[in-house]
Amino acid sequence: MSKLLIFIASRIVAFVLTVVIGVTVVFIIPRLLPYNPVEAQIGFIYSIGQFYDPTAIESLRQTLYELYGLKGNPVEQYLGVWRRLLTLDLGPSIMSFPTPVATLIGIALPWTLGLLTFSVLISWTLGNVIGTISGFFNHKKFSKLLTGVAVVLYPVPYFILALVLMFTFAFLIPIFPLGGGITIVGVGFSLDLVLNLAKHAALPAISIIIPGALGWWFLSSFTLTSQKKTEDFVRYAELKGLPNGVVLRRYLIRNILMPQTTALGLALGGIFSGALLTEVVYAYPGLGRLLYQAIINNDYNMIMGISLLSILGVSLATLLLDLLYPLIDPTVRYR
Amino acid sequence: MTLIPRTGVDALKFLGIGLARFSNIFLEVFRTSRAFRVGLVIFAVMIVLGVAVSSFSPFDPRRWYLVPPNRPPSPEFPLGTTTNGQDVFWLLTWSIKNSLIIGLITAMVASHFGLILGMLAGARGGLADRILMIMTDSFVVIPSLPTLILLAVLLRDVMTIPLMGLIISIFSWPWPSRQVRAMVLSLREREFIATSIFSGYGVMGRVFRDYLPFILPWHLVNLTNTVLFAISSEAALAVIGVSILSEATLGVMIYWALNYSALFRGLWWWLISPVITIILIFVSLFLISKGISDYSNPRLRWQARG
Amino acid sequence: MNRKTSYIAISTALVLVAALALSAVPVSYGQLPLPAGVPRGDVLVIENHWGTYANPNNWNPIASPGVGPASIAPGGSGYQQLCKAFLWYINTSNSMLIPWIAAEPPIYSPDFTSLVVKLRDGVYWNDGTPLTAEDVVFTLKYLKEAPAPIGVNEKASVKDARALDRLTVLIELVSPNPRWHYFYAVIIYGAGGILPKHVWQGKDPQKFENNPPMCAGPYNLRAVDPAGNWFLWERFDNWWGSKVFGVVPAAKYVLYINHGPDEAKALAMTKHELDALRTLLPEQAELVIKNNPYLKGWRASPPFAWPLDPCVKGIAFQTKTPPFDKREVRWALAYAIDYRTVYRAFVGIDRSTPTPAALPVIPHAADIETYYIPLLNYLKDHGYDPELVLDIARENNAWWVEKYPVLGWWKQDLAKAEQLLTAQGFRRGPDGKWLLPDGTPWTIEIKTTSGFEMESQRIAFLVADQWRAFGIDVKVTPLESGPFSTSYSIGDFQVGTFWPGCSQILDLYANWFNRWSSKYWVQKKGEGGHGTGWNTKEAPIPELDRIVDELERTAPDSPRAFELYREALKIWVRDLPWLGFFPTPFYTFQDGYAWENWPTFPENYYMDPVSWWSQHLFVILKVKPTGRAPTKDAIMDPKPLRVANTPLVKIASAAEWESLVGGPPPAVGVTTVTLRETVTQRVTELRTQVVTQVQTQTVTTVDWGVLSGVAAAVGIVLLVVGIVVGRALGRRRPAQ
Amino acid sequence: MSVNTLVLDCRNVTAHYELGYGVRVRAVDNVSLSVRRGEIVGLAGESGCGKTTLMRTIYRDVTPPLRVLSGVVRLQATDGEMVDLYSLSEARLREMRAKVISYIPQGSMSVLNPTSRIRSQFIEIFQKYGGVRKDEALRQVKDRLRELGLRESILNSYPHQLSGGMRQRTVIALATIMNPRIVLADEPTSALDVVYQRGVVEMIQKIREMYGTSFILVSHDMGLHYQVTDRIALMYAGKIIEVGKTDDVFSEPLHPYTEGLINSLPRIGGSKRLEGLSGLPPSLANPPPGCRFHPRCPYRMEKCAREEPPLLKFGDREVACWLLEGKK
Repeated sequence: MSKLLIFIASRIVAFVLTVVIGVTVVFIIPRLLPYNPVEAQIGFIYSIGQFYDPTAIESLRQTLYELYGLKGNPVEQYLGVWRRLLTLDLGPSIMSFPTPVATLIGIALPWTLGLLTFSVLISWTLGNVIGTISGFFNHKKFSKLLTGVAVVLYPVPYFILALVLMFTFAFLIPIFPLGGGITIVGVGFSLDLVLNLAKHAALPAISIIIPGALGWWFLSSFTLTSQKKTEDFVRYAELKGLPNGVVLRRYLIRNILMPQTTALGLALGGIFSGALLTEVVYAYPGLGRLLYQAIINNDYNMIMGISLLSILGVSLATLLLDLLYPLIDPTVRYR
Repeated sequence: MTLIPRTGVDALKFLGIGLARFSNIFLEVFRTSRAFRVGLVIFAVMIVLGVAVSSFSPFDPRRWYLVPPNRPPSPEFPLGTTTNGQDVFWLLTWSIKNSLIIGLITAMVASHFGLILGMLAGARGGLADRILMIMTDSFVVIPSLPTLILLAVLLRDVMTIPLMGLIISIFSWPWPSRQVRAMVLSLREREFIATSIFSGYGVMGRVFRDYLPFILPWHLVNLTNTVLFAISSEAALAVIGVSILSEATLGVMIYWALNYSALFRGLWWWLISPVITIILIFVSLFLISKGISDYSNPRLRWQARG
Repeated sequence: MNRKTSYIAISTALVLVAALALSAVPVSYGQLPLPAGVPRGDVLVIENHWGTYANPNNWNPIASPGVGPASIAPGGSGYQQLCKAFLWYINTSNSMLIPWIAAEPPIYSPDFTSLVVKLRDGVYWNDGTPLTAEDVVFTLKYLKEAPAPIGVNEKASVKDARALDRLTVLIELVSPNPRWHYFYAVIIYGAGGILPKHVWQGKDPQKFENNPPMCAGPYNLRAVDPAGNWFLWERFDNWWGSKVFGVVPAAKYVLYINHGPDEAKALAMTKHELDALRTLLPEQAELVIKNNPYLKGWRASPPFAWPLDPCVKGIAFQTKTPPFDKREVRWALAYAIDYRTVYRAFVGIDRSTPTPAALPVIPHAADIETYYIPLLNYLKDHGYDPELVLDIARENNAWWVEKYPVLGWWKQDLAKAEQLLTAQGFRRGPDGKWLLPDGTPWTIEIKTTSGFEMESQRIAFLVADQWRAFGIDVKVTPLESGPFSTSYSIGDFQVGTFWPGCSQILDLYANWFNRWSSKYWVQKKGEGGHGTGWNTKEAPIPELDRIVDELERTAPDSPRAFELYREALKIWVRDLPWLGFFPTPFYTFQDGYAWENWPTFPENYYMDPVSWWSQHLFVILKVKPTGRAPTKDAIMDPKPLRVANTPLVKIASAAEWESLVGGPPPAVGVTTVTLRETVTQRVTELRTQVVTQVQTQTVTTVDWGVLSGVAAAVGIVLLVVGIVVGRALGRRRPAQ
Repeated sequence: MSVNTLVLDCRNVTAHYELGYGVRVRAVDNVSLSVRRGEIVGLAGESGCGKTTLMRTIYRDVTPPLRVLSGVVRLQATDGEMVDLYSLSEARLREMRAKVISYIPQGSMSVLNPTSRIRSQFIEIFQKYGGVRKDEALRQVKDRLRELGLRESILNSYPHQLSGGMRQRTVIALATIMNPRIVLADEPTSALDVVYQRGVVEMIQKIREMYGTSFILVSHDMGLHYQVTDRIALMYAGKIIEVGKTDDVFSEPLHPYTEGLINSLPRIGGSKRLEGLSGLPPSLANPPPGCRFHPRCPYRMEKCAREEPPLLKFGDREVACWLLEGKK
C-alpha cells in the first residue's frame, strides 16, 4: 500500500512541477515579444485617424502602462501572475479592456467544450472502429481503399479542407450556415435552440471529425491493429480457431484501446486551447478563436489565461491517466 | 558508471555498429518491401525537384511579375502561373526545397534530441529519469500551435528557413522522447541487458550496444514522421500568415493562393500544386515508414505524434 | 475490363455525377438570425466587419480607451450607426457639417477659448426622457472626472462646461482651439457621443455594462449573439428623428453579422445573406461580381470599387533612422519605383482602379481643386508626371480622368535615383548591389500588415520587388495588427506600409496635421518616436512649426487655412517623409437584391457607401425595399431624409458672443460665407456630368462547369493516388 | 475403430517461402508423413531444416510468403472420414481447430492474450462450441492444469504474472483441453526444466491413453524422442531422410545423418567420445545438388553429389541414402 502511496505522491509532485515549468514558459515567451499592447493601442488610434488631442495621447500612454500592469520588473510581474492564478483572478483582458479574462474565457469555454468534446469523441470512436476493422482485414479491398483515403486526407492542410467543406455545404448545397455559433433570436431552452446550435456546430465538427476520424485516428488504430495482428497471441488466437469476432474484440480492440485511450485523454485535455484554425475559419466563438485574437493583439493576460487552462487540462489528463492506467492495463504495475 | 564510451576506439566501434545496422536495415527493407521502394522513389523525385531541379530555375521564382499572370498549365508554363506573375512550377521546386529543409532540420534536431534524452532517461533511471521526464512532460502540456505562433511572431525579424525548422523542433521532441524511454524501459526487463550490466558496460555503452539496435528501426520511422510534422506545422503557420511570406515554402505558396482566392477563382493549379505535393511527400514518407515498421514491427509508431 | 479499372471508372462517374448534381442545386438563403416569422425583406443585413466580439454584453462605449480593439464601440456591432447620440456628423463627400442633435454648428468665441453648442428642441432618448443641455454637461464632466484613461481628451481640453439654458451649453476650453468640436462630430469613426445622464449618473465608468444600451437613434438593440458574431436591431417607431425630420427607416430590422473569413462573406453576398460589406480583396470580389447580378458598389455598375478610402496607403520611412533620415535617400527610393506596375496590380477584374494620391491627401474632387491643382507646378518640379497612369485609368473609365487629368505620381527615374544615392556616398558593390556609405550591404526591411489590410501587404511585396530589381536587398516582414501598430507607434521600423496620411475632409488638421508640429513630438526612450513625426524636436522645421501654430488659431474652413495647408504640403513634398500611393480601392459592395436606393456614384451619391462608419445611418435611412424579397413590416416608400449641410464652424464676433453668453440666445440666422460654396458648386457639377459607361456584361452565373471540372479532377487525382497507395500497401510482406 | 486407423496422412507436400527476386526457400520438399490413431510421432532434425514449416503446412497455417506448391494433407475429421484439409472452407477449418487438430506453437511464451485472465482464455474455447456448462468446463480445465503441475489459482492471473514455464504449460493445456484427435506440438518443452518436462511427457502419454489422441512432437532433443515417441521421422534440409519405429532407429540408425544425431547423445555408462556432426545445414534457398547431406556426409560417394537418393522402404523403415542402394 505504501508503494501505491509513494507512486501517487510522486505523480502529483511531477504534475505540480510540470505545471510550474509550463506556466513559466508561457509567461516568458510573450514577454520576449518586442511589442507591447499599450503602443499597439496608441498606434491603432493613429492608424484609424481618430481625432485626438495631441497632449492627451501622452497621458493616455502613461495611464495605460499602469493599468495593464506592465510597469513592474519581470520578477514582480511573474509573482503577480502566480498570485493571480492562485486566487483564480486572471486580470483584465487587454484587448477587451476592462472585462476580466475569466469572464471572456467563461463566455468562450462552453462553445469550445461543446464542439470539441463532441467531435473529438466522435472522431476517436469512428476512427478507431474503422481503423481497427480495416487493420484486422488489412488484406481486404475496402481496407486498402480506406488507407489510401486516409493517407491522402491526413496531410491536406486543415484550412483548405475547411474551406472546401464550407464552399460545398454552405454554398453549393446550402444545408449549413456559413459560420457563427447560433442564429436564433430570443433566449430560453427549446428544441429550435438545440437544432440551431447543432446546425452551426455541424460544419466545424465535420471539419474536425473527417481528418480526425479518417486521417489521424484511423491511421493510428489501423497501424496498431496491423501490428498487433502479427503478434503471436493474436495469430495464435486465430490458430486456435476462435471466431473473428472474438479475436477482434478480446484480442485486438482490448490491446489497442490502451494506447488509444492515452491519446484520447491527452486530446481531451488539449481541448482547452481550442481548435484554433477551425474556429477561425467558421467564426466559431470558442477558446481557439479567442486565443488567436489575443495573440494578434498581444493580450498577455488572455494568452496566459487560456494557456494556463490548457496546461492544467493536459497535465490533469496525464495525471489521471497515469493514476488510472494500472487499473486499465493489467500488464502495467505501479512502479 | 561511465557516461561516455571509454575510448575513442569504442566510440568509433559504436558508430560503426550503428551505421552498419542502419545500412543493413535499409537494404533489407528495400529488398523486401514494395511500399518502401515506391515511397523511396516518390521521395527521391521530390528531392531531385527540390535540390537539383530548383537550381536550374531560369529566374528567382519568388520575384513577382516576371511571367504573365493567371495562366493555366501549358507547355510554356507546365503548372501555370500565379496572379503575382510567378511560374508555379519553379516556385514549387523552390518551395519543395525549403519545406524539405525545414522538415529535415526538425527531424535531425528534434528526433535525435528526443532519442538521446529518452534513452538516457530510460537507461539511467532514478532521479535523472524523473527530472528528464518532468521536463518532457512540461513540453507536452504546453499548447503547441499557439506557442509556435507566438514564437514565429517573436522571431519574425530574424526568421530564416533553418530557424523555422529549429522552432518547430521545440515541440517535436517530447513525444518521441517519451516513446523511446518506454521502449528502453521494456528492453531493460530483458535478460540480455542484465548480462551486459554485469559485464561492465557503462550507460552509454549499454545505450549504443544494446538499446540502439532495437530502437533504430523505430527511430527511422519517427524521423520520417517528424519531417511530416514539421512540414505541416509550417503550413499551418503559413496559412495564418506567420511564416516567412517572402520566401517560398509549400505553406507560403498555399498562403498566397488562399490570399488571392485561387480556390474560388478557378486558379486551381496554384493551390492544388502545393497541396498535392504535400500529399505526395506524406504518402512517400508514409510508405517508407510503413516499409521500415513492417520490417521491425515497432508497436509505438503511430503514437509518436500526439 | 478488369475489376480495378471498373472501380476507377465507377468512382469517376460517381464524382462527376455528384459534381453536376451539386452545381444544379439552386442557391437559397435562410440562415440569418431573425425572430420567428420575420421575412428577409424586413431586414437590412450589414457586415460586422470587426469579427467576433469577445464579450457581446458589454455596451460601455467609454471604458476601453480610444477604440479598444475588441470593445463594442467600433462599427461592427451597429452601435455607432444606429444608437449613439452624436451632436454633429460631417459629410465626407463635401466636407460640410450636418447638425444632428445640435441644432447648428458650434459657435466659437472670437479667441476660440470657448464655444456654445445649441441643441435641437424635441430630441429625446428612446425611453422618452428629453435629451437636454444637462446631458451634454454631464457627459463632459463625467468623462473629465472618470479615472484615466477614460476621457483623456476632456481632461486635457475642457476647463468647464455649463448649461446656459435647457438647450444651450457653454464649454470653456483650456487653450484656444477652433476645432474642439471634432471630438463630438462624427468624422468617420469612434467620435464621442452624449451619454444619457439618467442612465449613467452614479455608475462606475469602467464597470458599467450599459446593457442594453440607451439609444437616441432610430433602432433599439433587440438581440445579441451570445457568441458575439451578430447583433440585431429593431426599428424604434417613436424615434425623435421621425418627428423632427419626418423620416422613418424602411427596414424593420438591421442585422450586423460576421460570417467569418472573407471567402464566407463573399459567399454570403452571393446568397443575398449580406446587403452591405466592408471590403473584399479584388480576387474575392470577383466571386461576388460574377454571381450576384443585383450587385452595386460605389457605382451601380462596374467598376465597383470605392476609390476614396480616407487613408492614403503607401510606404512610410522612419525618418530618424539612417539612411532614411536623408531626404535624398527617400527621393532616390521614390524614383526607383515603377508606379505604373504597382498601379496596374490594383486594377480589379471589374476594371476598378485606384485614384493616385502622391500627396497625403485623399483626392476627393474638392481636395484635387484645393490642393492638387494649385500645387501642380511645384509637384512637376519634383518629377511628378500627371500623365503617368492616365492611359490605364482612362482605359478603365476611372472617375477622375475627364474632369481632373492631373493625378499622377513621381516618374520612375533610375538614373536620378542612382545619382542621388551616389552623391550621398552610396555605391554599388561588385555584384551590382548597393552598399551603404560605410561599405556594408544595404538591406531594407519593410514592415507590413498580416491578416488585416491585405492591400498594404501587397504594396509592400510589390515595392520590395522593384527595389530588389534596383539592387537593394529587401526583406518584407508582415506583422499582425498588434505588433504592427506597436512598431508604428514607437517608431520601431525602417520602412513600413503604414498609412500616416488619412484625410476625410478638407481640413487636414482633423487627422494628422497636429503631428506635423515638433512641439507635439514625444521622444521615446531609446527609440525614434512614432512614425509620422518627421518634424522632430532635434531637427525642427521652423516654417512648418509656424504653420501649425497659425492653423491652431485659424478657423478650419477659412481660405487662410487652405493656404497654410498648401504651404505645409510643399514642405512635405520637399522632404517626402513617406510615399503616398493611393487610397486602396474598397469593394464596398451593396446588394440590390432586397434593398435599393443605395448611394451610387455619380447619379445618387448622397453619402459614401461605407457601412462601418457612423454616417452609414444616412444610408440606412434612405434605402428602400425592392419587393424581390418578401416583406411584412418594411416601409415600401420611405420619405427622403433632408438635413442641412452647414459650414464646419461659426465664429461669433465679440458682440455676438457677448449677447450669446450674457443674454438670451439670439435668433437663428447666421449667414455662412466661406470658400466652401464655390467648391460645393464644382462638386455638384461633377455629379451632373453623365459618365458614359461601357457596361461590361455581368456574368450572372458562376462558371460551375469549370468548378465541377476542377472538383472532378481533384476527386480523380485523389482517387488515383488513393488506389496507387492502396495497391502499394496491399502487397503482402513476410509475416514471420 | 481400429488402432491402426490413419488420423493424418500427408503426401508429397512441398511448401516454399517465396521472398521475391526469385528467392525461394525450399523449406518442405516433397514430404510424406502419416500418423495413426494414438500414435506419437517424433520429428527431429537440426534447427532450420523445415520442421516448423512442416507443422504449419499440416496445420494449414499458410500465410505469405509461405506457399504450398503441391501435396495433399488429409485429416480424419470424424471416425472413418478423411478430409482434405486444403479443400475445407474457412468456417469448417475453424471449427475443426482445437477440437480435431490443435497446435502448440514454438515459443509459446508470447501466445497468450496479455490483457485477459487465463480463465477466460480457456472459457473462450469452450464457448466456441457451446453446449458445455461453465462449471463443468472449469472442472476439466482444473484437472488438466493439475496434471501439468499447475495450481488452480493461475486461472485468475494474467499471463505476465506467470513464469515462462507456467505459460508454456498453460498453452499445452489450452491446446489439449478439447482432447483433439491430433496435436501438433512444436518444441513444447523447450522452456521447461527437467521436472516439468517430465510432467509434460506424462501428460502427453496419459492423454493418448485416455482419449486415443495422436501427437506429432517436434524437438531437436533426441533424448525426448527416445523417451516418448512411437515412431520418429528425421528431417534434413526440407526433406525426410529417415522414418521408422523409434526403438529401431535408435538401435540401428541407417542414414549417416541419423547416426550423427544419435551419436551426439550422451549415453549412460558409455565411454565413447561424443561425436557431433561437423558443419552447418545448407541454405534452403540454394540447397546442394544431389543428396543434400552430402557435403557433411562422412561416407559420401561420387553419386551423392549428382543424384538425389529416393526414400526407400526397408520393412517399416524408410531411408533416403545411396549407401543403402541394393541392400533391399
